[in-house]
Formats: sequence, C-alpha cells, structure tokens
Amino acid sequence: MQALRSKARELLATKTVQVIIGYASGGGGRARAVFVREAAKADALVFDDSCQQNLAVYFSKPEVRKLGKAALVATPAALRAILQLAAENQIAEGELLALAVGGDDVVPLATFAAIEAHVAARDGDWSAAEKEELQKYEAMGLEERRRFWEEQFSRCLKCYACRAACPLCYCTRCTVECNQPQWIPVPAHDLGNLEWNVMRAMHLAGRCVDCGDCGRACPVNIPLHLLNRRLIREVFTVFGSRSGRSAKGDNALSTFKPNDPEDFIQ
Amino acid sequence: MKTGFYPGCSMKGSAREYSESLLAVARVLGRELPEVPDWNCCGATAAHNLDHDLALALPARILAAAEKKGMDEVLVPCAACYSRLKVTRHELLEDEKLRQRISGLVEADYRGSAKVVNIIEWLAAVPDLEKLVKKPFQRKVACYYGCLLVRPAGIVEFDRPEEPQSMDLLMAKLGAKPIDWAFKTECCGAGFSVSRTDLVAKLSGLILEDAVSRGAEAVIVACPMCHLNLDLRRPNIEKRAGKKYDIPVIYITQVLGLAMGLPPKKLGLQRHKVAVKFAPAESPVPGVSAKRGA
Amino acid sequence: MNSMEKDTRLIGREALAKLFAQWLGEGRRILAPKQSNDKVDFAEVETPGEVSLDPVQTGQSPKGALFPRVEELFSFPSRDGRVELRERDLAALKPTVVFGLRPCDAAALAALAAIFNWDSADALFSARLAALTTVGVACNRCDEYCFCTSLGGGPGATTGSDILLTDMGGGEYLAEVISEKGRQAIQGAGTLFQPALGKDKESRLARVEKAFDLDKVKPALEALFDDEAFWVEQSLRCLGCGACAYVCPTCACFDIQDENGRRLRCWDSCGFGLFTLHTSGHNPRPLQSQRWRQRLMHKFSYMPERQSVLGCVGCGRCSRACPVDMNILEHLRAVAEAKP
Amino acid sequence: MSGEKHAHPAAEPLPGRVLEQTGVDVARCYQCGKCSAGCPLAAEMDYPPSQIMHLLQLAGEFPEFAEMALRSHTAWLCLTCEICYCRCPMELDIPKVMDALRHEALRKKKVNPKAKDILAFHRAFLDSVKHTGRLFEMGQVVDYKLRSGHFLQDLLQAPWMFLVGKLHLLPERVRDRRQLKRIFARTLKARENRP
Amino acid sequence: MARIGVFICHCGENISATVDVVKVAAEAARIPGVAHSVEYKYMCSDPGQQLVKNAIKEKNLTGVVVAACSPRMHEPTFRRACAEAGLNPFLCEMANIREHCSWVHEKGEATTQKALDIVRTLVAKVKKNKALEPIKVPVTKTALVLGGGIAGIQAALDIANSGHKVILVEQAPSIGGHMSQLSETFPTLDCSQCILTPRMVEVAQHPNITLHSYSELESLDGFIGNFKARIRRKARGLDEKLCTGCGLCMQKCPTRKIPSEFDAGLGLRPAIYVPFPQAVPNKPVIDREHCTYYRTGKCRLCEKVCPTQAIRFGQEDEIVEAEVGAVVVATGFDIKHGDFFPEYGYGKHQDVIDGLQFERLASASGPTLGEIRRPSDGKVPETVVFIACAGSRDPAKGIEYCSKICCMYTAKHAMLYRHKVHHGKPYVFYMDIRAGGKMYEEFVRRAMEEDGVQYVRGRVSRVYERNGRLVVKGVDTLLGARPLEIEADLVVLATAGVANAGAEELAQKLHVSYDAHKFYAEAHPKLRPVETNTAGIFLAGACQAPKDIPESVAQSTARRRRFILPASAASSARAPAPTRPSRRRSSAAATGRWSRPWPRSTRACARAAAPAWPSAAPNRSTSRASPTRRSMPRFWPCWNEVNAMADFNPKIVAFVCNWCTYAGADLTGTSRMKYAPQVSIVRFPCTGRIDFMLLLKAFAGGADGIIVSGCHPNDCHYSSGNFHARRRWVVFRGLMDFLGIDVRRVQFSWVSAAEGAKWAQLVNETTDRIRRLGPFADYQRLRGQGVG
Repeated sequence: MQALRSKARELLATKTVQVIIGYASGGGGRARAVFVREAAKADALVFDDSCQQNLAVYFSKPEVRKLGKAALVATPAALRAILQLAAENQIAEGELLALAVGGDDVVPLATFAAIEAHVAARDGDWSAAEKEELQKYEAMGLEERRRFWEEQFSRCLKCYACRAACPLCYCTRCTVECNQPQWIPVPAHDLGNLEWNVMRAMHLAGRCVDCGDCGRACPVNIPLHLLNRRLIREVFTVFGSRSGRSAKGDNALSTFKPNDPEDFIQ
Repeated sequence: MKTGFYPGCSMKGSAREYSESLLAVARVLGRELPEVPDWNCCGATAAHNLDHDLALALPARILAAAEKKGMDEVLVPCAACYSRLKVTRHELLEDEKLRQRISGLVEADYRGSAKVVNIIEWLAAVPDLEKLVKKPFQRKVACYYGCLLVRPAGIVEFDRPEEPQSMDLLMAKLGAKPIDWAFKTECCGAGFSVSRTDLVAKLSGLILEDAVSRGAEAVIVACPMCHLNLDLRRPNIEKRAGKKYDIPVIYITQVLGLAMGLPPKKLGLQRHKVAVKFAPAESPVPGVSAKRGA
Repeated sequence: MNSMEKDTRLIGREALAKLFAQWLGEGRRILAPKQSNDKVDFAEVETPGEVSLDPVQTGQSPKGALFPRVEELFSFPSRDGRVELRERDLAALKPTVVFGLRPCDAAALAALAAIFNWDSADALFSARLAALTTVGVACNRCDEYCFCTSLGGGPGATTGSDILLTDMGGGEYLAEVISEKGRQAIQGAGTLFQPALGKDKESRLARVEKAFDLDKVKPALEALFDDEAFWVEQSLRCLGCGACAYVCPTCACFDIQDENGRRLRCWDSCGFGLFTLHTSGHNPRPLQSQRWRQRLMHKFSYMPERQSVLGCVGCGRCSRACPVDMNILEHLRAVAEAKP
Repeated sequence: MSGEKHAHPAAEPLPGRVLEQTGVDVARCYQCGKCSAGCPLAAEMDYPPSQIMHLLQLAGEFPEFAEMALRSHTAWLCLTCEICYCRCPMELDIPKVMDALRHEALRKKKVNPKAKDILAFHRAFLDSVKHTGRLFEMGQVVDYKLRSGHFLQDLLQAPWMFLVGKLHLLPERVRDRRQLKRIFARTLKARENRP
Repeated sequence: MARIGVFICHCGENISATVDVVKVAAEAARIPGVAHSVEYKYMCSDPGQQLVKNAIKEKNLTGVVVAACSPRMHEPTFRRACAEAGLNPFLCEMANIREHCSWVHEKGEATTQKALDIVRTLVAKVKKNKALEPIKVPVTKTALVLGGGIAGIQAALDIANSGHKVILVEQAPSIGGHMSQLSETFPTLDCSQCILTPRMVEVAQHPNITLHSYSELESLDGFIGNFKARIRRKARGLDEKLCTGCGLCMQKCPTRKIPSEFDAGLGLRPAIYVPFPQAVPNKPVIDREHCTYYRTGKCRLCEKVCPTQAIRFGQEDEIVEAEVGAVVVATGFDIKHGDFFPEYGYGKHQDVIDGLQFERLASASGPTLGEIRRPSDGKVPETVVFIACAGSRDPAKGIEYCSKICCMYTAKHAMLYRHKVHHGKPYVFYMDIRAGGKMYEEFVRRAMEEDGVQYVRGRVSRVYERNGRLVVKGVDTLLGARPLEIEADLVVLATAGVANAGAEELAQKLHVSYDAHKFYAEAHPKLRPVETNTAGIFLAGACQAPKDIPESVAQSTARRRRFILPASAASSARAPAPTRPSRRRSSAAATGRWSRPWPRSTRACARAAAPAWPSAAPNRSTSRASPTRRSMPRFWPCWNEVNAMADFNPKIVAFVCNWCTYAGADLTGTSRMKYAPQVSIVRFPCTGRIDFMLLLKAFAGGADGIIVSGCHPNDCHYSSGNFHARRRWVVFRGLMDFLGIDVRRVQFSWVSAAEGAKWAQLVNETTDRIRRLGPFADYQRLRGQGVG
C-alpha cells in the first residue's frame, strides 16, 4: 500500500499522469473508486481484498477521460480488460499507465506489450471454487436449470447495473435502446428479462474478461457472471482463444477458421 | 480373430479337391479352420429362384450358427455360397424388419457380427505369402473370377466388378504370369450345369477359347461351380465347339499348394477331369487321361 | 386524524397470526419482508412466521405494491382490422396489506401519490392506493446509510402507516392504530389485542442521528446548479445504472410501452443516458454529472417546490444498492456544506 | 416377401408388386438396352432383359404384357450373373426383378413350359436340402432325372466321379433336420400351398 | 395508415391445384392494412401486371404483395410494374406460395392456411418497408474475362470493340481453348482453326485488350463496378519481351517425349514448348515437371541456343493487381477422362479414344496430319464404332444430365471418317438423337443418308480386345433387343462433358454458386441466364453447362450488352442497402481495420456477436433481405389458435440464406418433393445476418422448433458469413443449454442451391424431432408472465 501511494505521489508530482484511478475506503467495509489528482491526496489510496471493482470501466466515461492521462490501479481482470479494450481500439497505446497491484507490490506497466507479458506470466486456470460453482449448475438437469434461471431472471429489474459495471459494455447505444422498433422489450417482465440477459451474455461472448463485476453489481444478486463464464469456457474449448490476453487480434466471434467444428450442423 | 469355415455342399462332394487343397494349405499356414457347426446348404441358385425368404433363411441359419460359436468371420471358398451368404448379411443388416422376420424363421437372433470373406480376401490377408513359395508356379494363367466374387459390386465390395485384379496379384505372388484376357468375369453357365448343359457348353466354351487363344496354360478358379462347368463339362464344351481344349482348370488353393511344394495328390489334382500335365511328375493322376472325352 | 383519539394497544405473536388469517379470510393479500435466497424483499405471505424483520431494510422498497415494475394500463386487442379498447378492471384489484414496512417507506407513499396525482389523478395508482393498508413496523435498529431524521422523519414516525407496530420485546408489539383504514383492518379482531397500559415505544426505537441541515440543502442546490465542476466531482464514480432509482421508494419515472395489444407502464430512471434523448437527437443531459445533479435536484428542490413534498425519505437503500458505493448522505452533506 | 405383404395379391398391378418386393422402380428404365447387350443368354431368351423391363413398364395398363412377362422363358433362363445390374446406368437390380417374376409365376402356376427342366432341377435341389440339410449330389441328380425324364444324361459321368471320389453314395446330414423342415414349411411350402 | 394490395396468382394450376386461392384472397382482404386483395390466373402476364398497376393508381396503394412464385423468379418483373405505376419498387414483395407451398405440400386446408400465413408475413414486412432509391457507385470501366476459349475470346473482343478495356486471363500457355483443338465444326463443317485463329490474333493485337496467358486468378474482392483482381502470372521461364518465338529452343530441347496436351495425348511435345503453332502468344513455356534442368540441375540447352538470351530459369510467379468493373467467367468445360469406363476399356486399350482425341486425329494440324489412323499401330481403321452417351445420362457413373453436344459431334465424326476413309464402316450406338438447332437435324440425316453411317439404337455393354481388334458387344433395341457384336478397329467414346477440375475452387474465389456437378449457376435459368447471383459477374460458354460453339458465342455477345449497360454509365445503380450511418461511438468505427468496401455494424458488441453483417454489402439489396426485426413479432398471427389444437402440429420457423438454402428450397418445389407444411421460411441475405435474437423471437412468437440453414462452408456469397455464423451458433448452443433450453429445438444445417432433396429431408426430420419433443410451452408461457 505504501509502495502504491509513493508511486502515485511520484507519478502525479512528475506529471507523468494527471490522475490516479484507484481504490479508497468506502462505506460498510467496501472499497470505492477514487480519482486522485494531487500528490498530497495519494494517501487516500488503499489496496486490499475488498478492492474488487474493475476500474477499467471508467475508461469509457467521458468525464473521467477528460481528467487527462491516467494511471490505473489494476487487478488482473482490469489488466485483461485494458488489453481487450485495446484490441477493440478503445484505448490507444500510451493513453494510460497500468499500476498492476498484488500484495504489497506495485508494477507500473506503460505499454500493451508489458501488460500482455504481465498477464501471461500470471495467467492461470480458474480456481477450484470457481470451477465448482459452474459445475454445480451444469450438473443440474436441463429442466432444473431452466427453472433456476427462470426464477433468477424473474427478479431482474432491468436496472442495467450489470451493463454499467462492465468495462466491455461501452456502446453508447445498447441494443436494448434500439427502439425503432423495440428489439428487446423494455419492461422487466419474464420474456424481456430473458431476452436481455441472453443478449448481454451473447454480446460479451469472446470478449468478456471474467472480472465478475456484472454479478457483483446486481442489486438483486443474480449470478450473471456464470453466463459469461460458461461462454468463456465454450469459446476456449472450441476455438482455443481467451479474450483479454492480447492488445491485437480479433475476438473469437469476429473471426473464424475454415475448419471450425460443425458436428452439430446437419 | 476367430475364422470359421463354411465348406458348402460341393466341397464335400464334386469339389472335394478344393476343400482338400484349402485345408492342406491352411495347415502349412498354421491356420485353423473349424467348420461352422451343423452347417446346412446355402440354398444356392435354387432357393432364390423359388422363394425369397427361404433364400435368406438358409444362409441366415449358417451365419447365426457361426455367430453363436463366436466366429468373427466365416471363410466361404465357394463363390456361389459366398454370394448367398454375403447378400443375406447385407439385406438383413439393411432392413431391420426383415432381420427380425428371418431371425424368427431360423429360431436365432441373427445380429450380423460375423463377416463373410471369400478365398481371395482370406489369402490376400496372409502376410508375406510370397515367402512360402518354394516352387514358383511359372505358368501363364488366366484368372477366372466368374460372376459372384465381384458382383453385385455394391454388396460384395471386394474387387471392382470390371477388370478385377485381386486374383491376378495373388497369382503373381506365387510366380505365375497372369494374362490379360477378356473373360475374367463372364458367366460360365453357373447353375445350369445339370439342367441346361447346352448353355453351359456354350458359355464355358467362350471362356476357354479366349483363355487359350491368349496363350494361357491354365485357368484358375475360386468356385466349384465354375470348375464343374469348365472341367467336368469339358466333353460337352468340346463337342459343341468341335475342337479339343487341353487347358486344365485349377483351384486357386491348388496353385498355392503346388507353389508351396505340397504333393499334387494332397491337393486333389488327380480328381480333375482335365489333367494338370505340368504338375510335378511324382504325382501320377490315375485314370484321368483314359477317361478323357468319355 | 386529529379528530381521532390516539388508539394504542398491544398484540402478541400468536394473535398476529390470527390477524393474518383474518386478513386472508377477507380476501386481502399480505405483502411482507420475506427471505428468499440471500435477499429479504416484499413478497406474499400467509403467516407472521414467514415475515423477516431482521434486516434494517429490505433490498427493494414496497413501492411495487402501488407502482409495479410492469403494469398493464389498458389493452387494445385487434381482430380483422378492428381495434377494441379494454380498460383495466379496477374493481378487480385485490385489497392488499403491506405489513412490516418501515416508517420511512410509509412516508414515501405520500411522495409517490404526490407525483401520480399531481395535476390529474392516476386512476390505476389511486385504485391501488385505495385498496392498500399499511401496517408498519418501527425501527429498532439502523445503519450508517439511514438518515430519516435529517428529513423530518424518524424510526417511530407514524406518517403513512395505517397501523404502526413497535416490537416491545418478549413477543409483544405495541400497535398504534392511526387511520380509518387501520381501524377497518382490525375490525372484529378486538379480542386479539390487549390494552397498552401506558407502554412507551420510545425506548425501543433506533437512534438515527441528524446528519445535515435540510434547510440548507434546497438553496444550496439551486446555487450550485451551474457549478459543473462540483457535479462532475460529485459523480465521477457513478456509472449511470438504474439501481438507485429502482430500489428507491419514491422514484416514479416510468416508460410507456405497447406490446402485443397491451399498453404497459414500466419503471425507468433519469440516471440512464438516453432518458432525456429527444426525437431530434438532442440530449439535454448528455453527461452523467448532469444526470446525478438531476437526481438530487428533483428530490430536494423540484418536488418540494411543485408537490410540496420531499422526494427522499432517508431510507438509504440507494446507497446500499449502489455498485460503486455512491452514498447519497455524503453527497447531501457535500451540497449542504458547499460554498458556491 | 412376408406373409402379410401378399394379403391382397391381386389389388396391386404387377409393376407395383415388383416395386414392393424388390425395391426396383421399373419406370426408371429408359430402355438403353445395355442389359440386353451384356446378358450372356440374351440370344436364348424370348424377351431380353430390357424388353422384360419394358413389358413391366406397360404391364399396369396392359394386362397382356404382364402375362407375357410372367410366362416368359427369360425369367427362368436368367443366371443371376448380375452383369446387367452391374452395368445398368440407372442401377436397376434386374436379377431381383427376375426373382420376383419367377416367384410370381410359380405361385400363379404360369411357369413357362420350356423352363420345366430348370424348375425340376431347382425342386430336386431343394428337396435334397429339405431332407438332409445339405445337397446330396447323387440323390439330387437321381431325383432330377426322375422329375425331368432325362434318364440318360450324364450317365457316363457318374461312375467316373465316383471313381475319383467326387460322388458319395450316402448323404451327409445336418443334425437338426427338424429345424430345416420347419424353415421350409414356413417359407416355400407355405407359399406354394397358397392359392 | 398502410394501404397494401395483395395479388394472388393461380399460376395456371400450379398454385390453385393445391391452394384455395379464392379463400386466400378473401382472407387476405381482412388483414389489417390490406386495402385490396384479388386473385388472377396469371399474375405475371400483361393483363396480370396491369391489374397491379391499375390497383396502385386507383386504390392509392402504399405497398404491394404478389403471392405467386419465388422472388428469384419474378420479383424484378413486379417491381418494375410497380415502378411504372409510380410506386417505389422496394415497396413490392413476393410471397412465395408456389415453390415453398403449393408444390411441396398436398392439397388441403393446411396448405391453404400456410399460403395465407406466407401472405400475412409479407404484408407485415411490406408495411415496414421503406421507399428506397438505388445507390450510385462509380464504375471501373474495365472488364476481366477469365478463360481464353471461344467464349472468352468473343466476350473480350465484343467488349473491347465497344471501347472498354479488357483484361483476358487464360491459364494455358495459349488462348484458343478446346475450339483450337477441333478439326471441323458442325453443322457447316468449316475449319475450326480458320474461324478461330484470326480472332486469337485480334485479341493479341487489340489495343483495348491486355492478355495474361499462362495465368490464373488469385483472388477477387469488391463489388460490381469496383472489383479488385489479383492475377498470378505463372513463370514461363523466359523473358517474353526478348523471346521472338523463333522456336529454336523447342527444336533443341532433349526431352521430347511428353504427351502433348493439345493433341489430347496422341502427339508428343518437348519440355519447352508452345501448345500449337498458331498459339497466341507465340512464346514457349518451360514445363518444369519434365524439363531436364529442373529435374537434374543440368542441361540448360535452350538457354545456350536462344538467340536473344530470353530464357530465365530462375523466374518466379508474378502477381498482377487490376481494378475491374465486371467479370466474365468463361472458363469452359472438360470431358470426362480416365478409368471411369472399364467395361469399354477406356484408358486400357489405346484404340478406345475420346471425342477430343478423334478431333485431333481428324485435324490437319494433328499428329496424323488429318489422316484417320488408330493410335495403337497407325493403321487406317476399317470399322469405327462411335458410342454416344459414354458417361452422360448415366447416374451410375455420376452424371444424369445430357451433355448436349455429343449427338452432333458424333455425327460429325462419323461423317469426317467417311469423308477421309471412303470404304470405312462407321457405326454409331445411340440412345436418342438430340439435334435441336438450326440445320442440326438435317446434318444428322445427312450422316445417315449421304454418308452411310449406321445408327444402332442401343447402348454398348462391353468393349474388349481380341486379336488386335475391338469387340463391341451392343444391342439393337429396335430389333427385339437382340445382342449384336461388331469387330471394330477403333472405338470413339463421346464421353460426358464435365466441369473443369478447378471450377469449384474458382467459384469459391468469385463467390458464385454452382450446381452439384460444379457447373456455374445462373441467376435465373430463364430470365437472367448470363448473370450469376453476384452482381457484376457474368457467365459465358460451357462453364455453365456443356454448350456448342454457336451457343457460346451468342451468349458471350449477350454478356457484352450486359456489361456495356453498367459500364457506359459513369456510375452503376444497384439495389440500395440501408444501414444507418452512426455517429455513435463503437469499436467498428474506431478500428478502421475493416478493409472491406462496405461499412460494418455500428455497434461493437452486436458486431462481436454478429460479425458478418453483410446486409450492408453494397451490391446486395437488403430490401430483399429480410423481414428482419421489424416484422418479426408479427409473424405468426394465426398460430395461437392453431396452438390450441389437441393434435400437436409443431410450428417450425426456418431462417435461411437467400443464396443457397432459399434457392435449395425453391428447387425442392420445382422438383415437386413434398415436406411437412408446418414450416415457415424466412429469407435472409446470409446466415451471418441471422441474429441469435431472431431465434428467441421465433420461440416467443410461438415456434416449437427452428431451422437455420445456409451455404456450405466456402460457398458463402459474402465469403465468410457462414463461417462467422457457425462460430456464433456454437456459442449460442452453449448458452441455450446452460439456460436449460433444449438445443434439439434448433437445427442448424447447410443446404446448397442444388440440394432440394436435402431440404425436404431436413424439414421432415426436424418436424419429427420437434413433434417428439412436444410444444415449447415453457418458453411461450414467458410472454405474458411478470406483468402486474
């Protein structure tokens, strides 16, 4: 934490960056995003286990971009998000500095290549708990799963907190807002909720960096990240690619191989 | 791989030498050929001429017996029997209702696990056959496949129906020189051996004529019926053609036996109507030439 | 109300169960905080045993009883080119008891009614309101997000409740029957109650400290309106989702959608980027900072001005639900203390 | 040919019955003649294969053509050598059609008189199989001679064959001959006894 | 308020035999927004079109639905009629109640109901259609002609003579094609080379023509008016500018015994060679496979003798890029070679030859200088048997079609033989004589009557060699099908005309469709016979189907007119493809990575999920494309009632691509194959355009099962739409399964334009499966759930 604060002070003092996007203590034992613009205020920065939000989400916010070049206190998921945003040409090289945090250490990563290397060196499989969580649902029967999700989606308020919290949901007009005609029903009834949630998962397929913020953001606690995670596995096992690993190249679903599997096609 | 042996009726009688030579050769090859238990006649031409279900039931009983005995394949040296067994297996596997009906007839649940193989397939699968050749069979031979080894192509799926080559390749391995001739797959008259000898004489005569005119020294066969028509019916052929043919008709297994150096008698060469004159001298074939033309 | 005598009694847990049974028998449905999965929210119950009053607050407010997430206003089925207009049958709305709402939520009903019946009365809303009886439960606990007292409310405030219960411990509740509706709800159930015998609820109530001076807020807001830097700073963290609005007991923005021959009213939020998008393509509030300003202005300036009621009751739900920890109390303090 | 298939033998015209029994749609034949060109016995036949096919094509409308096909010598001369099927550009299984014609002719007692010998041989053959389970060549030949009346044919072959060991005087027998009898009873016999 | 006119066609009895058209017209009149509904015997006839035009004017129609045949047939007809009556043509849609309804279902109420459903669907679509104006695109006034046979030469000259630039690409070392191999041509018997070689020279010298011989098309990108072609000029091994064509290298080359391609293997050539003396260009190529230097590293004799030092052993292939406005595909055909006819000894006996070989024997420039001598021993054959239909009309050999040209050239061969060998005996075995054409029948009669050619009606069963002669076992079916044997000295097989070996690969480069035999498919067999389905790409000659010379030439000239129309304008008009340009931020705009000439999706995540978004491809019209989202929710108006029926009839929606599966389903109709009527077909430009949301919408709308089908891999009209779609389907299936939706309810398939039978099978199998799975009530229930 001290390393982080001193690095932040240094970056601001030397005007290397104009803002540090990091975590500060928030209410109820939570951490919250903070935008430090003066070296003197760097002591507000914290980093601990409560710091889970993917701060890369703020790159698509105009007010934040206006603050100038930023250094971003980045969890592994945030680093992946930066790479994915770069691959989708949302961030240009040199537009930001990533401060990779982990333990007491802070590693400044100035280039996409550096981020790629950092991510690659620490890349790993899901934890046992994460795998187990997914397996729990897959072990259900088809009908049981259907009922489970029907109940979950029936609570959805369509507040779009999942969308807002997602660093990859940066469209200025989402498909749900395309209303000539209305494509996805606006009302939060059962059909509208299902269509919205399927749409969200599909549009993130091959792009989701697995930060889990959608599920965390949900005010009614729908485990939305499971949908993304199921598709991350599908994309990886079938097409062999994982998003958020490279600042270049196509998403799994915006490219193809002529010999992609098609055993399900008659 | 457990191979069963279906001799069929002829090999127990008029084509005894085919069976003898096969078993002699099998002994050298170290292959056991247990007969399909309590086998019956396949019904041959007669059954399918007169009744469809009977034509399927008779072979099905054989195949079911082989299957019950745990045989993976059934060697059927007689081309006619081979065809009936192969066709039956094909039809029953294609049509589940038919399979059930015929299974009912033969009082066994026929599943089709045992494959049906002909003599050429069986021999072609023997590794390094050429290494067993002691006395290369250095003769110009006309390989005669007849109809049923290669047709109908969609069912037997063995060699191609026009200009087949498998027997020629086998003969070449034994040192023989297979000739290129035109009657490899023409019909010899088949089941008319007894009932329409006149037609047999005509058709078989054409076959012999082509073989002889191209310098063949022997006609090689893999079918007792063909042998019967080309060998036993030689007098009828000669009578119709108005000329003599000395060319012997030899079973494929006999050629193999000779090439392996087995004594002609063990191979049943003495049972031929037309003497195999170039067979090793130590094997006089009694009474054969005397009876020629009888 | 001033014509009425203050009616205070005691009711025990078992008697409460009988009261529930009576309500059900009268054809009412009962909505109460109920545990489901990991959340406590208002849902239909039949016995007090199903009711969970443990959390300081439910995740969502009870406003859905009056203003559901999606509701049909009327329908217009068409057949062979002819359109038929079918009004909603208001008489068919089921009488409802909302049980266990906190005094802040009860107070919110007035704010909702002020909006829906501002210039012309909303028939559907009014019908739902008329069929609604509120049985509140006073707060004996609070958390850091609560600030009802700063807005003139309180953990034992009776405004908006038809009956207010206070947990006196030992399985007994002090019941204050406040309105005519409340009286009707316990009609014929007199034997279930005992006299209060001068018991006082005050000692049982939570202590919610006053956090800011409300009087300063409205003028401060008006003065700050054009201070863009202030609002940007205040809302930097905000991601513009609708969670705050959707859990809020008073937020009443709605959208109208026609679907399969039905006209539906469904929740909307002024926090959404396209909320104010005009047909021309112009958007008067293109930035999140402006939308955040709107949220506060509407609740603390426009509504008091137009409807003479605050648009906030200090329940703190928005702060609890916010995915990025936007705490409305902090922002109100900042407004109150700002020096434009 | 299951029993139920013949419940209404007269209802369906001949081409339809052929289609049902063999899967061969005679309408597909376009009369190129390749079958007749390659048939080893076309010259001996009253109607070469392509003509049989054409008779069958018209047999639905013209009963006399159905009759000609049923009573043809061709059906009995067919050797089932499969060369026509092998070379047919439309892949029509003509030998199977010939089988169907023979079965039908037999059932309707319309066997061409010239086919008497051939039929006699087949019957003798199957009798032998029915009684012993296997073909008893000696017995069958004797049986055939009785049936056909060709007593002298092959008279000189038999002793030679006996001499070289090709003919046995006693038949080989299948152990479970009762089962074989049952098979015959449920197939050929059942069919021939049906009017 | 919409005022739609519905026009139901009887199509003679093609529709009215199974669909109650009067009832459909009456019911359609009750659809909201329909202001006019009539039926008529032949809507496409003049009076029929007049009905449409009059109604537009009298009833002030805002949209037209013509319920008749496939839009692939008459959409242009009716759109033109509407335009003439003052209605924007894109407000006219076809309801395909013939190919997709009356022809594929049995007569009955269900079929009539289906026809009505199709009409309803299109009415819903037309209501949402917008008036569109053609988009103008600047045009490159250069044509690319692929193939330098007679069709390509003719097309190149015609276009060049009308003042446009032409790039002619020929894969062989010389242009000329098969026609240069021919001796004389039917029915006039004039010398083939005498007609052709002047045209070849004209090509070489034409100022407007750039010739790339010994070259192949590497790739083609872009769209009509604006194609970019990459052409591979294969290394000839010499500097063409220096080479004078003196021929010294060919004379000195030590490797001389290579079978000559030009002489169909009957003559020999050296390793450095020009195919024939009149070759254009007259510059040799080095055959690297046979050249001694390339094989052993030694020799270089040609290099030493070349007077201009033109030989370049190290030369490499060169890629030339060109911008062209239109492409004419004239890559021709081939005849079936090889061991496919063992019963005729073709490929085994030297004296069993094919038609092209006989041409070389009869040609004055051929290996025998025009004398008919048989290949085995050079003897003049006394008896020659010609066998027609050798492979053609022979499903067993894989070719069921008639090769069309064989009857004529076989008659010609027999005549030429008689003209050259007066005492010779020519026999022709034939099945039918197909001599439809000006002076064709007379020509065949002449062969029989004047030249004494013996025609035997029957197919040959077998040809085998006996004593140096060929025994032909035939039959005369006119004489009681008696077999007959002819001993011949030479047998000439009229082997089937087939597509070139590289036809499929080229089609995939061009994105043109082709049939099961790899012949290229025209946009419409009757109305647009020289166009492909890809705008700006035209067909000429035998790459489309076997054709004779006059037909190829006539078609090539037609092509010129087709080309000149767009080329003469400064810009070409094409069907508009409305995509709303967006000022919104999206990754697509930000990337600039899309080098495609058309804009991509404007939404990042929509693009990720629907990456190929070919509606925007400028040369295709989206208006034809799709009842997309706009009309989706209104698709199944009558289903709810049907749903109540006790006997479960599954409702199936088929989302199909326009180019392959829709056309395949049309073929099912044209072939009159039957399938279950419960399926509703919805046409899209491409499977890449079929958003997964549409599938959900279909379920919500009452579908119990869904079919999604498009072009086979590599066959996509837009290159890769189906590849992208395939990936999306994998992911979507994963998600459906995870959400507890039975993936068996959605069947994905590839059905090509040639697979009519597969379409029927697909529909029937899917219907059966869905019937077993039962109604998708769990999903349909969601529609009303959750509203307070």
